[in-house]
Amino acid sequence: MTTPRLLQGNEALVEGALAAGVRFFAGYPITPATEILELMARKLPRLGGKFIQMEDELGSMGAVIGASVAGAKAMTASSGPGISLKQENIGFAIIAEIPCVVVNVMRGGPSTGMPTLPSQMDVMQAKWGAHGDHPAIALAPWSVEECFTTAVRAVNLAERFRTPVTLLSDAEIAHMREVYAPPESVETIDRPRPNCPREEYVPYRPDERGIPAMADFGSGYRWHPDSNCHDEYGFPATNNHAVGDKLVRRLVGKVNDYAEEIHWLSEERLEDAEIVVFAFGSVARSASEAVDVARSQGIKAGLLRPISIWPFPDPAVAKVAARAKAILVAEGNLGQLLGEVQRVAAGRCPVAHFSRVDGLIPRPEQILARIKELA
Amino acid sequence: MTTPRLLQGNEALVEGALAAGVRFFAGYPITPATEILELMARKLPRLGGKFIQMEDELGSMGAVIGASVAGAKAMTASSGPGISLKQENIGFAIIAEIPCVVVNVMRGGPSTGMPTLPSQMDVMQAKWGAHGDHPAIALAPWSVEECFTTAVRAVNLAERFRTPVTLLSDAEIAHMREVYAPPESVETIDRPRPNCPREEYVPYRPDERGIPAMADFGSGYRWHPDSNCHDEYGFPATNNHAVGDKLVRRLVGKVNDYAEEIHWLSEERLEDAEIVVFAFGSVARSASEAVDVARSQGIKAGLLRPISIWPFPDPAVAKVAARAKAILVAEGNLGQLLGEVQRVAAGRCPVAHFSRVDGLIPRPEQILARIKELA
Amino acid sequence: MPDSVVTRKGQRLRILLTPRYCKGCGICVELCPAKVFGSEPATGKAYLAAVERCVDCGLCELWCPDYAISLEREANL
Amino acid sequence: MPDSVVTRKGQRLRILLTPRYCKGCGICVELCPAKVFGSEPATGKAYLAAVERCVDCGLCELWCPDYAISLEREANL
Amino acid sequence: MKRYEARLSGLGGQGVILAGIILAEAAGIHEGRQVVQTQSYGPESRGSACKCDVIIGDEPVKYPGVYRLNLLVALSQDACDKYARDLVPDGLLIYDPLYVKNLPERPLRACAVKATETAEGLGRKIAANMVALGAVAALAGLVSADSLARAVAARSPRGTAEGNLAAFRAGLAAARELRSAIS
Amino acid sequence: MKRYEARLSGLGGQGVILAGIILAEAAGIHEGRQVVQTQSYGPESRGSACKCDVIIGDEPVKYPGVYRLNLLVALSQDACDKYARDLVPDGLLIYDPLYVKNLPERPLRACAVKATETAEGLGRKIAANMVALGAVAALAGLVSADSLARAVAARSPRGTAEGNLAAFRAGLAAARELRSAIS
Amino acid sequence: MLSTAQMLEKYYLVDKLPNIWCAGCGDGAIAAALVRAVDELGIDKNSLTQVNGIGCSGRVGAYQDFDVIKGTHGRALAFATGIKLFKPELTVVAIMGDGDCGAIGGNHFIHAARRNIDLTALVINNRIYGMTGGQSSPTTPFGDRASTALTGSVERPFDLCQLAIGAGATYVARGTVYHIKQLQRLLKNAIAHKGFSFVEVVSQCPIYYGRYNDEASPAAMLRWQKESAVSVTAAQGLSPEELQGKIVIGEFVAKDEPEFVSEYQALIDRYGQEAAE
Amino acid sequence: MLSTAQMLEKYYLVDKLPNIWCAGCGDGAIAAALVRAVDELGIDKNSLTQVNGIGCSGRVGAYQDFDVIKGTHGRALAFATGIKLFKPELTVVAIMGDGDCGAIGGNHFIHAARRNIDLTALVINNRIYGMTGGQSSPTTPFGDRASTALTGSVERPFDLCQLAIGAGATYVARGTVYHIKQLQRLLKNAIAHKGFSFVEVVSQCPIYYGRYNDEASPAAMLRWQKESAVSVTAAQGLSPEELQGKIVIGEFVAKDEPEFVSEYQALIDRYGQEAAE
Ligand SMILES: Cc1ncc(C[n+]2csc(CCOP(=O)(O)OP(=O)(O)O)c2C)c(N)n1
Ligand SMILES: Cc1ncc(C[n+]2csc(CCOP(=O)(O)OP(=O)(O)O)c2C)c(N)n1
Ligand code: SF4
Ligand code: SF4
Ligand code: SF4
Ligand code: SF4
Ligand code: SF4
Ligand code: SF4
Ligand SMILES: [Mg+2]
Ligand SMILES: [Mg+2]
Repeated sequence: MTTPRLLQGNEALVEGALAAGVRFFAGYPITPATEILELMARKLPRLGGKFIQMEDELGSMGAVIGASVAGAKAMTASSGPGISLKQENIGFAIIAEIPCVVVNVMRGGPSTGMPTLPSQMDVMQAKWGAHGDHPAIALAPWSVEECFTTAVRAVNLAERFRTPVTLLSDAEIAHMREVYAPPESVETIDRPRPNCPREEYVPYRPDERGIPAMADFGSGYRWHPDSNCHDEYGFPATNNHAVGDKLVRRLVGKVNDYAEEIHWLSEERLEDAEIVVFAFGSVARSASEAVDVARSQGIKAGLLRPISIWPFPDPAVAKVAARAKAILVAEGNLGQLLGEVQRVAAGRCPVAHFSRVDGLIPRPEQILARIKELA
Repeated sequence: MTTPRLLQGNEALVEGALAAGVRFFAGYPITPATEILELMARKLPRLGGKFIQMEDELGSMGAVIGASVAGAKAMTASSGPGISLKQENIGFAIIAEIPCVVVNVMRGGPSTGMPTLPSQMDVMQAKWGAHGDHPAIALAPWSVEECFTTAVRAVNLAERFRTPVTLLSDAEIAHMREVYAPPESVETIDRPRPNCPREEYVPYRPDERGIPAMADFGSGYRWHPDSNCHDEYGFPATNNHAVGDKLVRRLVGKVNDYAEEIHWLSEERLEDAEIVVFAFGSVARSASEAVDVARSQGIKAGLLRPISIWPFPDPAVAKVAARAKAILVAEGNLGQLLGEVQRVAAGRCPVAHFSRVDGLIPRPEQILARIKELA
Repeated sequence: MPDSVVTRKGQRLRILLTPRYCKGCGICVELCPAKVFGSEPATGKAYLAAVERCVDCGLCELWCPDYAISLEREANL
Repeated sequence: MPDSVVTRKGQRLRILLTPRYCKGCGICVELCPAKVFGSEPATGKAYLAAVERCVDCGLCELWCPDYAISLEREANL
Repeated sequence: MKRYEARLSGLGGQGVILAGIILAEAAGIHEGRQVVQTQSYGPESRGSACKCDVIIGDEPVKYPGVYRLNLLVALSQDACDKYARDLVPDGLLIYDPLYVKNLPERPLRACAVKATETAEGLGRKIAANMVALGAVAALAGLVSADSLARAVAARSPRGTAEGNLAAFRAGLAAARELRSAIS
Repeated sequence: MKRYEARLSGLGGQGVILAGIILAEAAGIHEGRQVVQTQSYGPESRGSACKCDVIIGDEPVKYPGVYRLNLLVALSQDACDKYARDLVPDGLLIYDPLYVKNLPERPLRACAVKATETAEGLGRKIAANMVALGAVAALAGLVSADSLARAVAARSPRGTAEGNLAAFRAGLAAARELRSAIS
Repeated sequence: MLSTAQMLEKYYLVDKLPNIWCAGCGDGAIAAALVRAVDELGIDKNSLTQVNGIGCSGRVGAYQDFDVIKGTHGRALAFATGIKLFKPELTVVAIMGDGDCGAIGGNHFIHAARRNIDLTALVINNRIYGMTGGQSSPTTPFGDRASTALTGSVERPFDLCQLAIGAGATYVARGTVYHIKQLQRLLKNAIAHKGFSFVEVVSQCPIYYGRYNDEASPAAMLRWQKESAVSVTAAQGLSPEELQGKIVIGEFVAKDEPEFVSEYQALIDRYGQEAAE
Repeated sequence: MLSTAQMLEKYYLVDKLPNIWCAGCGDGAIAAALVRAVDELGIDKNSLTQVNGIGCSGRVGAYQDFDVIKGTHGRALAFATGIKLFKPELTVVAIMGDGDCGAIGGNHFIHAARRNIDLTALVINNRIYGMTGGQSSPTTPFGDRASTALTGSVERPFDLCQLAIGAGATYVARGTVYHIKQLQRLLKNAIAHKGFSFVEVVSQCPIYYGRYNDEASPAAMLRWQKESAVSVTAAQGLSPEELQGKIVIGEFVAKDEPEFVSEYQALIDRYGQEAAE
């Protein structure tokens, strides 16, 4: 443990990323993610790492992919408009299986919307933003401490699964300061690298968990990553149905089949909860407080807070749906994860919704009022 | 009725768009949407319309928005990679309420994947691709004729709702030829335009259905469309919570509250169907044939085929779920609309899935086999 | 304090200051070739210190980023 | 048909054609300054028509887009 | 006739796509039948094997793919090797013996039509596809020669209609002879 | 003390954010309490009204927003007008009388602290925020003057610690007098 | 020329004032120079369309009584292209920042120049990202500081005018806020020019560029503009070393070439005639 | 110089041959010229990294035994920037089409040039979109035909070398497939140059460009390259009218300027030293 410091969310996120081994950052300024860029600019050269402010977000994502292929743990950060621009290259990182971390510090509204205010409006985009079938991993911190820990985890998951991982922060968490003492060091995971003789390297032949070993460019292991559907050697096979089928299924399966490795939830007072609030990120802070107050008023409320959003925590939600009187999904959007909870609940219990989309996180009493209605 | 012609899907789509009044097209080549670009290049100048091949897809979407603001019914067309690139500007068109049509001729795989082969892998992206809460309208033809009719409808819906509308074709439908005689003329809808005195024009004051009147740039009605959350005058109000809230809710509500105006479904043999196949676009052709065969074998099968995909046809699916023995969702992806059907079915009946993602549309017997399993 | 001056061309030139717009950037104060403007110590806002010195270069009006300066000319003096 | 020639520099130059690679584009046939290549009527593929005319300009090998032509030089003739 | 599946195949440049379109138009427009035409697309169509499928029915053709091929026109060995296996047992194979030297081993009705040679004889090598179409008219019993001829005339680019029709008729005549020979 | 909500407000440039951070560090680091600090962000922070909230508690502070403001420091009229209404009935308002001329009508404990004047007196007009912090230490009973002084020293940019501490102490002294006067 | 009072009355949304720019920011004066140029050209308010980018510079139109579309960051010229092509009778002016046009919008910039589409592109070059708080921009001079380059930028900057020339722009000029009367003239010429016109204005951002580079006073920044300026003609006689750190101002290019929208119109007319015949 | 047989053996994935390009396409010869240049420079195979764009030209690396990343359309130089910055010891060559680099990739192109990052950008300019079937590209000459410009392009084309110069590239050259030996030299110089190097090769797409513009024979297209070429030095004496329709070949620029990756490394070293002190 280091000594406790008052850190901003974006600051803790950068420290977590650096602790996890990020040594390359490419980005483009945008509120409320800019501090991540500025801190990376300041800190990376001191660690021998590389920082570049690219000409735009498309280029940032491209540079991150390039650096990752050259062996870097690489990251970029942006907010809605920039994240939309990155989608095409995120899709490339997915098909070519290039590990990297994409931070989305969410703000309000479609388009440039409400640039300085928090929202949770990009949570579905984090899964479906890129075209084509693909896997998605996303984490969402609710505190300064979790900005650090989810950043570490995001880097590790990217390396473990060889796929881009999204870190969904928001303007509230990003600019909030709390006291936190980051650990001296953290457990890190490195991408699987080949250790076979060079001639035997088959760059897209998966191991038993569906992940192929990844060589650094320049290491002598020959490798041809490609944006097309490709065979195990990485060469395009755009008209080979069997190859395309196998690849797409493996890409999705390598994550979804190991979802329980990714699932990370916080459960508060769920043991006997009748009304379960489902909330994440900054909104969950209000939800947690509402649950506390409800309990103090004799209402059996509880909180299910996913820290990993994608893959969606189907088992945890199903468990809750089986025994709760009602689930209340509280979100900073007009009902994005609501649909997911409804899908999993599958009619086993009613699913209610609470939205706030005006650039403020809900007041606990707003959620409390809904809990009371359902109790 | 004109005389029947053998038309390609992309050709019929262009004719439908032109019949509906499209007079501006900006695009960038990409398989399998390129014929739309090429035909527009050839046909628009003959009609006094404007065509431009832009430098990229971001620019294409930008030019379409510009032309629409100047009064044009405007369209662009692309496929997965290009559609991903358009997302940011699509978000702009949503918040500034600029009508336009975005054609996505779907192909296989994430990234460039399988460029010449069909898929239905972008159906969730059509709803969630852009960041921020927003409405979505999407249509999907299953035949050459419907390429024409959905194109007309897409233009009309864009004008009716003042929002971008996605037309989800695919490589199969796009390049298929069938005999079709386009009508001599079609019913068209024009965006609401102001007819008040110029001084009284309030550009973002909605009418009773939630849609503000839209003036053409240069018409003397003054108008400041903006990418930020804005007040009724169009001026940014990025820190005004009430204004932001009202805007985001109106944008989503203006479509979702009128979903039944948009819903467009084809129902085959649903009256007494026990096994209902839910399928759209090219896959529905196989599904329909499978249903026919199933019926001929005494299985009570039926087909629910959404032609409008977004807003999702909740009422129709709910109706089916209430009385079917099972719903089989057949898609050219790994389960995108499956989640939607499960959400709506809400446990009222089992929901099964059939996927084909190798760049071929399913063979009817593949779907038939699944129907039999469920029967 | 007079707020107008007669220019070399024989026009009467009135310098109109709108304090509500002025942000006290100091551009007119420092760059007016004739030192016509002063700066209020408390707020930093510009005031007319010596209009009579004005040589009608016209620049303060064009430079002021806040539209706080307007030069009004009476043609027929 | 011989497939080699002695160059001005006194090297033996062998022209190696790989018909499997040749797509019959006609570049060597039309642009060889010495008209060394012919074109098979049925397939359009190149063949060595008159190697002895070769003046060792080296261009056919560099131009052939399909790596169907290799010029092999025996240094110590 | 519920569903008839025809495939025209060869190398890019031999005009099999155009031939397929003409066949589809003959059936769909000139005979008012239901028809769906699809084709292989992309890099394949430049240089390598290339195919065009025409499905004809009396009821709407839903599934646009090939189940059981009734007719294969093969203008290259490659195409013949690749697609002949899709033919139903009583399917018809029309091939150009200039390019197709090895027939598939399985039994089927195979007719050699010297499409390229015949076209060359008429001074338009490029019209081999039209000769093949003539053969289809004569041998497949699928669409009438008359409809096909009208479709050829309608689709031919300006100035080529005469030549194409001549090639078509030559194919028709040659194949009719053949038919009488084999029947 | 379960939850204490403090807001420091003024115009961009008056250093209220830094003051808030120091307050948060005093409570959170030097006294080991639970603390969340948030601030208004964006164009607002250049020139117009600007605020920094510090919520202090003995248990983890979850909701980071303001429910019932216990303390408002207002260094501008604008800020006072905007935020005083959020104060609880027994809340404390500390204001700089140089800028705040009109107090809210509703009853509350209001203390005028000549932050700017005092700072100017010390030759560092920019340290008005530190004077205000001194007053907070004296009047709010929230964190000890000692913790605050340590936080001021630790956060001050190189070379400014001395001046800031002097301003802080001046504010502390002035406010203590005030406190004895009003108590 | 319009007095400020006349200008505000005729062209400004006075109820939106005072503007939000920081004290001493160059944006306000440049906005006024543009309006005065438009007024002198006698262009009808209703036929002038502005496209704004995102950035502090993207707020120009927010105070002015024209049709103004403020698009996404970097895409102003793409929006403008659609407007102009569909409605050629409009005079279209795009106003962008150095980041908006030179960084994220670079591709649309060079292509609008290449096409020689009849637009005016005005770039307010404050050599920094103002709106987002002082990051380096593609025009931040090598070695100058910004929030993402605290010890000095390690990237070479663009010379935006040279870039415009390389891309084929047919009118290219540079001005400064200090040389405000010349700027007005350049803008007038640019708007009047048929084809793609590019005007770069060297401007001041005292708040960020100034703060990071120890020259925070707006007046000092204007003086620097004055002292660094050399005219295009004078610059021709100077060596690259002598030009180091200088701002070359004036017109670099003004030439006639086929203009895109007219060429396209000619295509339409050709078809129209064919149809008529 | 390597014979083709030697080249194939040493640098090619022979089992992938024959290549997929159409008969007479320029891509194959250019790919070989690059390999021969690399061989002559004595660069280790493992330390050369290729980044390919999307297009027919983006298939070059698919046959070659280097590390090759084929990225998304237009982003090759962004990928390359990340590779080079993170691993400066690699020699990085990006190969792009005229559409890939000049249209969708334009922004990365001008910024890589601006930064003067030590990469080589090779653009195969066939003046058309080959891969997607013959649409006009930003280098399609005014009036030439393409599938989206059947009656002739109404847009002015880029001169990509002039664009590179305007953006600040420190090595700029143009070659043709016809002048294949010179091309090899230019590529050698470009790769050896420290900084951003740009080489444009005028190439032939007989299938689309040729077909649409009535010059379908590859040999005829090469002859046209020969006849249209003038050297950079000869071009200096010609008027714009005389240069109309000409291809100027040779080296336009070759100069030393601060290189981005080295400057960044210097920054790291500075911090390292500080820490050590
Ligand atoms: C896609 C996208 N990326 C980033 C931003 C954030 N952003 C807003 S303005 C701006 C840059 C402003 O710099 P400049 O264009 O130079 O304008 P200035 O503020 O200096 O006038 C940025 C990066 C955005 N709105 N959209
Ligand atoms: C984002 C995106 N847009 C469009 C395409 C389709 N596409 C593939 S290659 C290409 C252009 C090829 O032209 P060029 O770069 O000149 O290369 P060439 O084929 O001529 O060598 C296009 C538009 C794509 N793959 N991705
Ligand atoms: S230039 Fe304008 S804003 Fe600046 S001090 Fe003078 S009057 Fe005030
Ligand atoms: S017109 Fe010139 S001289 Fe007169 S006040 Fe303005 S700046 Fe000074
Ligand atoms: S150049 Fe090569 S491919 Fe072309 S004809 Fe000659 S050998 Fe064949
Ligand atoms: S080396 Fe020259 S002369 Fe000899 S065959 Fe080749 S092209 Fe002809
Ligand atoms: S931040 Fe800079 S550019 Fe933006 S308004 Fe302030 S001074 Fe102007
Ligand atoms: S289409 Fe053109 S560029 Fe592509 S391989 Fe064929 S000839 Fe070459
Ligand atoms: Mg700027
Ligand atoms: Mg090309």
